[in-house]
Amino acid sequence: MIATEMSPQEIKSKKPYLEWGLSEKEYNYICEKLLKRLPNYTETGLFAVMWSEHCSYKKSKPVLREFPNKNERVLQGPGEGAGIVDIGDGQAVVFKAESHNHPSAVEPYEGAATGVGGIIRDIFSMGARPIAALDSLHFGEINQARTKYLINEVVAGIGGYGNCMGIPTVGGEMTFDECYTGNPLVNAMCVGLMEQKDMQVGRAQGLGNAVMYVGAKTGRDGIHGATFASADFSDEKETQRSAVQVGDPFMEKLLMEACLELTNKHADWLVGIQDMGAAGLASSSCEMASKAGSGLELTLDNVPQREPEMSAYEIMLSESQERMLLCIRAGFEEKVKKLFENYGLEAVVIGRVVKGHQYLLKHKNSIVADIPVSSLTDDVLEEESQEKMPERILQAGKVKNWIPQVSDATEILEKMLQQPTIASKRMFTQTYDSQVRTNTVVGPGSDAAVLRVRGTKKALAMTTDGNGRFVYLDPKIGGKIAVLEAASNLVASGALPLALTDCLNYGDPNDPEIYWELHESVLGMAAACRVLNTPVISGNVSLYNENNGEAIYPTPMVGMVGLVKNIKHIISSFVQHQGDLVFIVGDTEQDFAGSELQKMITGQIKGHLNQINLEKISLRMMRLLKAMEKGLVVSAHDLSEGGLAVALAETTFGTKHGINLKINLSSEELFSETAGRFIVTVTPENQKQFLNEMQGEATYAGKVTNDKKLIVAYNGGQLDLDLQKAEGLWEEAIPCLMKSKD
Amino acid sequence: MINVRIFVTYKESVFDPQGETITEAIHSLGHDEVKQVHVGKFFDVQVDSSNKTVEKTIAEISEQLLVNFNLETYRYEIMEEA
Amino acid sequence: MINVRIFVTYKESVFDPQGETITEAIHSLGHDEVKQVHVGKFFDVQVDSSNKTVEKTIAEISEQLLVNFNLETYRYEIMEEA
Amino acid sequence: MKIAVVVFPGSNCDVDLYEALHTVCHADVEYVSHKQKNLTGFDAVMLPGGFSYGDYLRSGAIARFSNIMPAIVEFANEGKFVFGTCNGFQILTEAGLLPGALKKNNSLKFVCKEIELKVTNNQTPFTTQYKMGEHINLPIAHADGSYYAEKEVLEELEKNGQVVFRYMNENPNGSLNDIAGITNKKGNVLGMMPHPERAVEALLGNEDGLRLFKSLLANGKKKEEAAR
Ligand SMILES: Nc1ncnc2c1ncn2[C@@H]1O[C@H](COP(=O)(O)OP(=O)(O)O)[C@@H](O)[C@H]1O
Ligand SMILES: [Mg+2]
Repeated sequence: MIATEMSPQEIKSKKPYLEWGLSEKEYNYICEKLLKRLPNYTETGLFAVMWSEHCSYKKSKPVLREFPNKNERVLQGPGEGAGIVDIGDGQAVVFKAESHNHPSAVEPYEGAATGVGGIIRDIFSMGARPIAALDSLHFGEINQARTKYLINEVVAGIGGYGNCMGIPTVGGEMTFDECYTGNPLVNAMCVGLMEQKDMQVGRAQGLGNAVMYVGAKTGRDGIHGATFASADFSDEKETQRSAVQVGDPFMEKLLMEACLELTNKHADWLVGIQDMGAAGLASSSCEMASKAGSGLELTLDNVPQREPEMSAYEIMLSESQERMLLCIRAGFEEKVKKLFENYGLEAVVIGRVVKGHQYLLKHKNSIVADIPVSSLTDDVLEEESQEKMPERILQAGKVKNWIPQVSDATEILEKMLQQPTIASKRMFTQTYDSQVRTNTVVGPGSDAAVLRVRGTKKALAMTTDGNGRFVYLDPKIGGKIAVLEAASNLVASGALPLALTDCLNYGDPNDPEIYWELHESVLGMAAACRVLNTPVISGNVSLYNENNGEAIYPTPMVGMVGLVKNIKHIISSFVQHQGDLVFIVGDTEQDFAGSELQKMITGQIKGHLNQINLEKISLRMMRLLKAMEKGLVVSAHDLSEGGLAVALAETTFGTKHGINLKINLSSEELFSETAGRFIVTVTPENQKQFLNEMQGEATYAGKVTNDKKLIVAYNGGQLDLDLQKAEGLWEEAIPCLMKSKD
Repeated sequence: MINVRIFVTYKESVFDPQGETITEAIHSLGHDEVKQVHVGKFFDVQVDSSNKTVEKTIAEISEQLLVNFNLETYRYEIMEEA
Repeated sequence: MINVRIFVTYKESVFDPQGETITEAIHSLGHDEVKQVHVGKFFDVQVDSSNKTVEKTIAEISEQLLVNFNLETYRYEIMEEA
Repeated sequence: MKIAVVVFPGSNCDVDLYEALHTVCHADVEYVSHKQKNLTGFDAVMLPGGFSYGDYLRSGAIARFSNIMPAIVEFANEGKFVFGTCNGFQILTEAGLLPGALKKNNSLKFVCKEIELKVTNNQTPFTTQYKMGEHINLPIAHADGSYYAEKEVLEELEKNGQVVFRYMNENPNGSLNDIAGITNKKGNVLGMMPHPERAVEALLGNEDGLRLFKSLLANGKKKEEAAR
């Protein structure tokens, strides 16, 4: 079944590596400078995957250096499976996000499912118990059968994996825009909890220590698409084969429990642990060796294999799921085998840490690779990238921004509540088990999800946010807004933002305009992170998100976790009692570029964004948080898509209440999307103290009522919304679109 | 009326965790003579058409709906004319 | 080695939401000539035994594991000797 | 009274049951592995929700061959308390300790939400602290919760008052007779799709499940006292 592999000479002349993503310049550099000989087939394959953007970040590394990644709480920054932050009491929270955009575009169920599976492994490889999952999904408009299929399958895949694992999917976001039609974004985040003493690293060191393989057998799944192209399969056979990765959440559940027993109870047997993610055994093993500066010798015949006659190349590059790599202290191999056997899993010694720094692979009694470890991990040719501000942004700065005209605010609000990006996502979120492990205090449908930390007074709040529209109009300001929005969601729930993870979803970085967007938006995000003291502790980059040459909006997803010091401070986003006073925190400006209103009325995203005062908003958020911790706040909701009007309606949904307000804004301003604002309700007794705390940042606007009506007297008119009806429209909009024939 | 049975199976190289788990369960019941189990699904479809067009119908609904070609392949049998 | 295909279907009295949903989806694709779809699963089992004992094996694993008699019934076909 | 929470490969609500009993009810509870062969010393056994063996084949179908199952069957036959929620319910039906079977939801989708139930028998050891006919809310979280049994079996169940919980307002999965939970004929084995263990703390927004565990603990105590 194995096609005969090309010889080093043939590789040199036929250049198959070009198809594997290695440039001629890189190949020559490897031959002349790194190896001083021609690499064989397996070695060339190893360089191709290890030097891919996915593993080496050769394009994005210079940009990622802009992120702050340390502060007094960070225990582990980028560079390991996931980042770790101190939350007191000897405990830590661990989190990371990952994109699975391309696999999900091809095979949405398995693509999304294995995305979730991969990010969960990153968390438990650190020694942490995964406690929650979140997602961030961006699709095309719901007006095509293919898009509906993608949505249904992606959502089913995320739920299918998480539900089976018993990890609650507690939150996320979902938006719809034309630009994602051919290239949906599927980002998943996982949050774990651990005792600091159980912290693990992905290292292989200590002469003679064992490299052990655990979990599912290796098949030909997800091997660099080029493998199939280069091997000699007839057309007919090709249709009989598939390289799509299939997830097995049951296997992963067993693997997780076994690994947690190992890391939490037998740390003395263990030197390092890492999951096999992208580029499978190749990347996990050489990263483990590289981080420790060790040498490694692996015997590939010992790797458990699902399919017959696998070549060394295939074994090393396979992306079969649910596998982990361990470095075990010599002498404890049998104990480790026993531990895994108890969970019905096989643990196999596939190699040892050896002297020197070579990466030595043996297969069928011959040496199939013998190269310096660092040549794969550290010697990557970082690429200078060209940058150029896109014409559209240059032009937008010169033209006056679009100003909407809203004559009937009630009608506009009703329509806006039915826009898919704003409408209820319940039909999807209720297919996720959001409660398993019984810690979920606030589940999907709120600003942030909140989970209590059992046995303590603490809780953790978490959210994912991204808004490609703003980043598209102005990457730097858009980047700031993305971070601010995530932080606002946490603060609205009563949490102090701790740190963040991200997925950077962009188009082809070789296009100077796209690289500029990447760079600028990271600068914006980094600036916001510094002001908020929320370092970036982990993340992931997904480039080449294009379809037919059209790039998606540059869409950085921000995943943030916050700490609620006392569960008593958890704040609901929904109004609670009649007679409570409603305050608007933060000023409203003319922010219509990139707004939902603009999209709804004009069908376009256009204009330039106003500058953002990060310090001012940060201070405001800290004041609000302090008021919350003093027990002065009943409910809080941050303002985002659709502005004040939408947020007001949302705070009443599911309650028996309404709101009656009088405000000094125009009908248009009700829909402005100025960042960093909140609606807060306060009991009359606490009014004075609350206003004191907010130092002029809160404006009284009206009261919570007992009828299901939203009445807003604005400058020159009145909005009068029947909330019963509005909630029905909001709830039914997406189910209706999903059902309709095209 | 023609009755057709469409068989859908995983492609050869696709990992089939279900088949694997069931095989293990059968072994744990003591049936070691069972070497391998693969799971598939089938659709019994009743078509109101002539023999000529039925093949087209089956190909279309299989390709559009019943089969996921990333992972699966299909075969069908015309069972009988009802 | 003997290859056996075991077919498992819902009993007739049991409502099959999947068949129903698929039938509707096929109609919405415009294939009105398709009258009805029933869904079933099958197990391709490879048994290392003689023709005599294979029937016993199949009956046992079906009755113990593969079929839930509250809902389902089964049939099998001996496919070939491999 | 000592309670066992059985852990099957793929169980994932085991922690929730344990915490509800241990932390909230201060009961004497222990995890028991599916590999164990006996339940000596226990007075009640609980089968948690989750995806035992991935729910490959059918929900609960493979778990019923675990080492622990014969002990559970014996336990049930001796009249001791057996409780299964969600996947636990599915395992109990697969094992034949409860009649009928659980099919895929009519929606063909997993559904997690709070639903309204009616208590239709408050004379079982699990429900004495509820009022007859009382409406309560409990979370559900399942893909295979549509209860099915043949006509005669359903008639039997109804006649004997074995239907303990019924869906109100909305039947979330297509269960026949809106059945959400049933007991065996003797009443000592209860299986239900909703998750009472997720509804035992005000912090998480619902305490309607608490009285199920309290009923069981009280009735266990009574039984112990009677035996003395
Ligand atoms: N955009 C980013 N921001 C911060 N850290 C990043 C980013 N992208 C990648 N990283 C970090 O680089 C390391 C490698 O990431 P990745 O290749 O995605 O890991 P894995 O292969 O385990 O999924 C990780 O520690 C990750 O957290
Ligand atoms: Mg990793």
